[in-house]
Amino acid sequence: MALMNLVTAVNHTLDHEMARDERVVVFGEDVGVEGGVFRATVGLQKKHGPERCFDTPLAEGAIVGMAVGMAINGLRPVAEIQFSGFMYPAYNQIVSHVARMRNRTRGRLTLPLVIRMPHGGGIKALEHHSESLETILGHIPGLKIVVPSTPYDAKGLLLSAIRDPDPVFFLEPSKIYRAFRQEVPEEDYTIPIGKAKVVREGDAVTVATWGAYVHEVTKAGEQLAQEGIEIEIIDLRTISPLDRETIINSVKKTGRFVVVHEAMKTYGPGAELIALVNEKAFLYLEAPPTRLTGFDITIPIPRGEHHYFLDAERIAAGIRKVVNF
Amino acid sequence: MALMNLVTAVNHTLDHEMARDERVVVFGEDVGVEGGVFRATVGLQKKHGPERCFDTPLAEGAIVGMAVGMAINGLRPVAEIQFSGFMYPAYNQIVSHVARMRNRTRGRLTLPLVIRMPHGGGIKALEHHSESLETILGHIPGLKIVVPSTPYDAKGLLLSAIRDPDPVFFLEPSKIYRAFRQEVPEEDYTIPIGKAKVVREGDAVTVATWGAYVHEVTKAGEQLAQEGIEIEIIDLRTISPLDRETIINSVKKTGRFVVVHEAMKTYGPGAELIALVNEKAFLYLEAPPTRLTGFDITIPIPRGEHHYFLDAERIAAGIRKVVNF
Amino acid sequence: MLTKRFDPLKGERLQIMDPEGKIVAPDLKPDLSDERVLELYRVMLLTRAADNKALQLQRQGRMLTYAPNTGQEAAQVGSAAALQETDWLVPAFRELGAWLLRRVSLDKIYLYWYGNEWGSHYPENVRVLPISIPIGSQLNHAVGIALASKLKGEGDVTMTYVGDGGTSIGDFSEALNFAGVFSAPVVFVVQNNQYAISVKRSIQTKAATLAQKAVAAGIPGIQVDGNDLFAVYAAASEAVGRARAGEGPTLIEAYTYRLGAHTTSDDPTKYREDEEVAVWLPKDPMKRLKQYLITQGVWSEEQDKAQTAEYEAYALDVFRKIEETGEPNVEDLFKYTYADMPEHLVEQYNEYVQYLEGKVK
Amino acid sequence: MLTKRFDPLKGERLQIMDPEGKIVAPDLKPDLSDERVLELYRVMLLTRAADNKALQLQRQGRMLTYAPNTGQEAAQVGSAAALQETDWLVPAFRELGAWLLRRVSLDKIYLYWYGNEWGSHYPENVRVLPISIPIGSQLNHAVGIALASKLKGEGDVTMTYVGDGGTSIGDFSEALNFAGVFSAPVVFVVQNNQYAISVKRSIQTKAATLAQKAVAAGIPGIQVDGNDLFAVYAAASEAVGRARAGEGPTLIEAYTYRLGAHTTSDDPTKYREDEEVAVWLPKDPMKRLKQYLITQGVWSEEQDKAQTAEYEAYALDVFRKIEETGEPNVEDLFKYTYADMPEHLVEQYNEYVQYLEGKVK
Ligand SMILES: Cc1ncc(C[n+]2csc(CCOP(=O)(O)OP(=O)(O)O)c2C)c(N)n1
Ligand SMILES: Cc1ncc(C[n+]2csc(CCOP(=O)(O)OP(=O)(O)O)c2C)c(N)n1
Ligand SMILES: [Mg+2]
Ligand SMILES: [Mg+2]
Repeated sequence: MALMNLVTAVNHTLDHEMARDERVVVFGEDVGVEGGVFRATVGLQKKHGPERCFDTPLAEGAIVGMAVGMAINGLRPVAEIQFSGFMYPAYNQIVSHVARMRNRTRGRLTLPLVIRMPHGGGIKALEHHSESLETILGHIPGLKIVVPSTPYDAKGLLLSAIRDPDPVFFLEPSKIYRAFRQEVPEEDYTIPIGKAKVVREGDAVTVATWGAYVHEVTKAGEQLAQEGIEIEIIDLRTISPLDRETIINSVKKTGRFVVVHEAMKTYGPGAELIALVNEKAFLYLEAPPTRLTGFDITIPIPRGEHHYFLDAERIAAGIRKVVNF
Repeated sequence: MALMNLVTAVNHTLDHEMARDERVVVFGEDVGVEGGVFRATVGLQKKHGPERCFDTPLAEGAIVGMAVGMAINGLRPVAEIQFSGFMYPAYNQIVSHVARMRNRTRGRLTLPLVIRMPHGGGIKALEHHSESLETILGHIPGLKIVVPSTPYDAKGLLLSAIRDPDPVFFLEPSKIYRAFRQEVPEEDYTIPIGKAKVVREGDAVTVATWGAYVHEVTKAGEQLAQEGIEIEIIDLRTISPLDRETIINSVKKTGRFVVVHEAMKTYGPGAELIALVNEKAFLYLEAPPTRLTGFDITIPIPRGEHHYFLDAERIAAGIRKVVNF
Repeated sequence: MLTKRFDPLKGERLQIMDPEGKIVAPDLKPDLSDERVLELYRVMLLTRAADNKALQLQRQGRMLTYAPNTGQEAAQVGSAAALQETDWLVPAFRELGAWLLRRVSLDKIYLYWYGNEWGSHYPENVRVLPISIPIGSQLNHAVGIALASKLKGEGDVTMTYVGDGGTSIGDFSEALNFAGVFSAPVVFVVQNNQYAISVKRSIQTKAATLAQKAVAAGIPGIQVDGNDLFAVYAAASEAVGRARAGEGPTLIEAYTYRLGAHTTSDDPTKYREDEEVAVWLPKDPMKRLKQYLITQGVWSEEQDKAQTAEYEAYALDVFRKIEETGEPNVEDLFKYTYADMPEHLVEQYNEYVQYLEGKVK
Repeated sequence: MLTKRFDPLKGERLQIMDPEGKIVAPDLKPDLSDERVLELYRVMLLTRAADNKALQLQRQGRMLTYAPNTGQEAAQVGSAAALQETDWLVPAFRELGAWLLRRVSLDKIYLYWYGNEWGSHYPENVRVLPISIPIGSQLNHAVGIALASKLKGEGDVTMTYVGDGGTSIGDFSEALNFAGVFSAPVVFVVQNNQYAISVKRSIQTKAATLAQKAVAAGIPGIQVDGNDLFAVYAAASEAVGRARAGEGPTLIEAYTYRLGAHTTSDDPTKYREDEEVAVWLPKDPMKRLKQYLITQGVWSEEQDKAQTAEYEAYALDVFRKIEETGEPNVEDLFKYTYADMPEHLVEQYNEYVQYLEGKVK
């Protein structure tokens, strides 16, 4: 076991899997020589050679398109997009091919590949460096979308992602890349994609969240507990496909539902969860399922960004309203 | 007045506005000489000259990027994307610039432009020719998304779109391009963006839909009326920003809500409407708000596509369940 | 090296056989036996026959949209013929000759245009990708496949196709550039058929040739007479050889002409003059190769007619069998989204099946 | 024509003034008065001073991420100097010299890097676009602006910038191609500073020069010594003249070097050797122009020191005023999404204001 933060855990996991499976190749902008702008791939080129960890020219569409071809020809590409806001140039490849190759060919060609990228904001970065992409990826059939919230989960989920027979988007909350450290076993272990985790049990309300916000919601939960409100917190871990069972069972128990996310509200990921809860647990609902989310604006550049994010206090305030409905 | 189908109405409207406002320019792949693969721009080059209606090389990103520049420099570009499935190469321009220029520059640079494209399936076309893009556009703040369901609306909404100070996506349901004709006044008239239309009044349930599906839902409504079930049908007309008032008022009246759309279900547009109804009319709900939508699969190529679409019968069956809940 | 001898920037274009079937550059004529040439010609004949039959069936309302290859058979077959069995082929959508040559049988291609996904399920033993509709996007797949071959130390080459229109989209430049940087063993073939639907080549780019686009990526480029099987083959085999030898990618512009419509939904009279087509008709790649084979004494007009008739009958037969397969299986529409169907898809599938069963009752 | 005389395919690069400030090609020296040159040099000095101050402030934790221009001042100022008042400038993000020359004052640029959107709100009377982060995407805006000028029959030219890294993304090729096809009055300036963050120019493309990428679009391209103000200006004014005369676009590769880090978040020692920087330091564009001006007798070391000190004081002053402006206005975060705030945004805004007010109580 070793103490690792989230980005170190990603680095360790890539190293681990490259050593174990020679089909794994890692590439992207600044990924090779420098080891990535967040240093997620540092040391990999030196250790595994420039053929297995390398820099590419600046072109996200080609990076993802190349990954498609590599996966078809027997490799297990793990491509990095430098920031989620630079995924858009690759969106055509993602929607038109990454998501569809299996279905298009009725299973003849499959794409075991991973696209990693930093996710979300809160690091006082420039415009386009703080995007939350759950909806525009989650709406596309054929993709799997994973967001880890801890170093331990990052390793287990990333190993699952690389070994998954289907394309997995691995969204790494950059705000908590170095926020805290945790014991991460050196050994091999996986955490299943498509399973959520109840990170706090309670009966007052079910609160679904993921990524960096798990920690804010947890803080809110501690605050509320002091007021006698015990909330149940679900870390989704996987955005698509959703673990409907865990969510629905919890809502049936608590009768109330709140989803907390950083992404914009309208047509955002929370809407899906609320629709789901309606479909599966309508008769259990004692209060309107509620969204605590980013505003429907472009996320502000640094001086204003704190207004966009929800902290524990604002989350607690929002949850209180639902509990007192 | 003249009888027009939807695509003729689009053509007539472009002609009308080009004659009225010399800042309007129309371009895209095959838009000039040929007049568009659906003939939406036929005759415009001849009438208004090759400087105002012209063909571009094959590159959607550049088409939209060029529209951004033209709008900044005083024109009113109306760009065509040949099929909605070929919008993805332009997605970076759309999200990173079209949606944001006003906010980025605090109102200094604005983008009065229109991106037109055929929308949805049902025309037995090849792969990528049948996409429904409501969510991946609607989730982006700064864009307006319009879907007409009749020739009359197409004219009124398209004129509003071209005159709007903000970028408008004008999604034309290709399935009903030539499905029926309607009287369309030659005169100038606009239909406001952001206002839905109640196309059938009823008290049993509120059914929200848009585009080609308005007609299927209307058929379902007639069927159900014979059974004594009077449904209220709302044609959204605008996907973003939503006319919340019309929807919520109707749900408060009927106590039930169904959304019918062609797009995939999960993280799809219907989820937003259900979340909205929960937030604004929870205490009025007598049955779970329900989605009748496309499956979470890639829309099949022609031999299988009929399985993907909802016809009046399947819609009626779905609505019946909600009414009888 | 042909790419050195024929500089697109000087307007040079490789031609070995002229429109009359006469060998005009004997020193450059590739070393192909008459038998092999005849074999390739037969694939071209089958391509043309399949086109004709498909158009006919489409007019009868039996086939859906179809994109004909007529006029481009030499460009397709001549290039793909330079590949070996284990090499990879990554087509766009108008490469019937290449598919057929690479043992993707006509029923797959017809089934695809007939609107069934199983038409893109090719046998395990062919290294060929299916039709790719989003223009240009397939080129980067080819680069990835090629680079994988290289990283694995395998000697396979990848050949990929795009149209003149497709050279304008960013994917094209990105693919050439990546291939150059990584020295990927890939050959890019541009079928310049002078049109992207209705848009003329001159509107597509101000570049005098498409071959010169190679310069931007620092890789060799050559323009060849795309209606001359020998020219296409010669350039392609040199490029394949270079790729296999570890010398990186090449761009080949096959200068040809789309004699038919863009697809069966298209009406070319809307945007081009009959006179233009009339100029190209005598340059038909079939005509000149047939003439060559007749001159060589290995083929005759009678054999040609008989073979054509046989292929047309075969194509009809293939199509009839496809018509008989009927409706696609509903489960198939759901089953291939992921390796395992997630719970929500199982639910959607089950509900739909129940609905269908309810209707039948 | 310079683009004819200096062929990037032959490895030719235009240089007029050498690193010592000596005029090596007097016949090509642009017709600029010493006063004008001094004016331009002053803008370069201000650029350098603003960089130094920003880096210092950043180390003090007062400035956020900042992308320095050091080493690239001649490329920026020399190109923009070729424009007229009503021409358009469409930068990427590392063009401080060009912004300053075009009357975008330093407080806008500092305010932007300080993290406030008002830093991208330029005065009505300047035709300059703000920082564009998504690499390459701004080039097509420039094409659109230029084409609009042309369609409206106005004589304005648009100049746009991109880095060496930016030449690899599809937008770059698409923009050049569109500009060529429509003969748009636009000048593309590549600031080839040899790095895209950590990625060396040699990994970016196999093309020997970036100027040769013009060939793909059939437009003229030229490589110039980007640290030589005269060379940059000469190529730029020729290109601007051609554009204004209706002769279409040009690509200029300004061959330069990023002497500093990519941004303040970057540590170049992770990927490049000090020796490499040492080779480029003597080629500093400031040094040689200063030498030239001193030789001309219009400038002195003392004046240089005094002017630098004055500009650094000015930069600090500008920054202090920005610091004093404090928090952004909450309403501004909502207000500029659309011309009119839609109902749902009004609601979100009001709820948030209420929440904030509740907190204060
Ligand atoms: C990205 C994209 N945009 C638009 C289309 C619609 N479309 C299909 S074929 C075509 C023209 C292609 O021209 P070219 O590349 O020359 O190939 P050809 O059809 O001549 O074989 C267009 C515009 C598409 N398939 N993909
Ligand atoms: C589409 C896109 N991908 C990635 C990035 C992240 N990024 C910012 S600057 C940069 C390197 C740019 O290099 P270059 O074009 O040479 O400009 P320079 O920084 O040297 O001025 C990268 C990769 C981005 N901004 N946009
Ligand atoms: Mg073509
Ligand atoms: Mg650079």
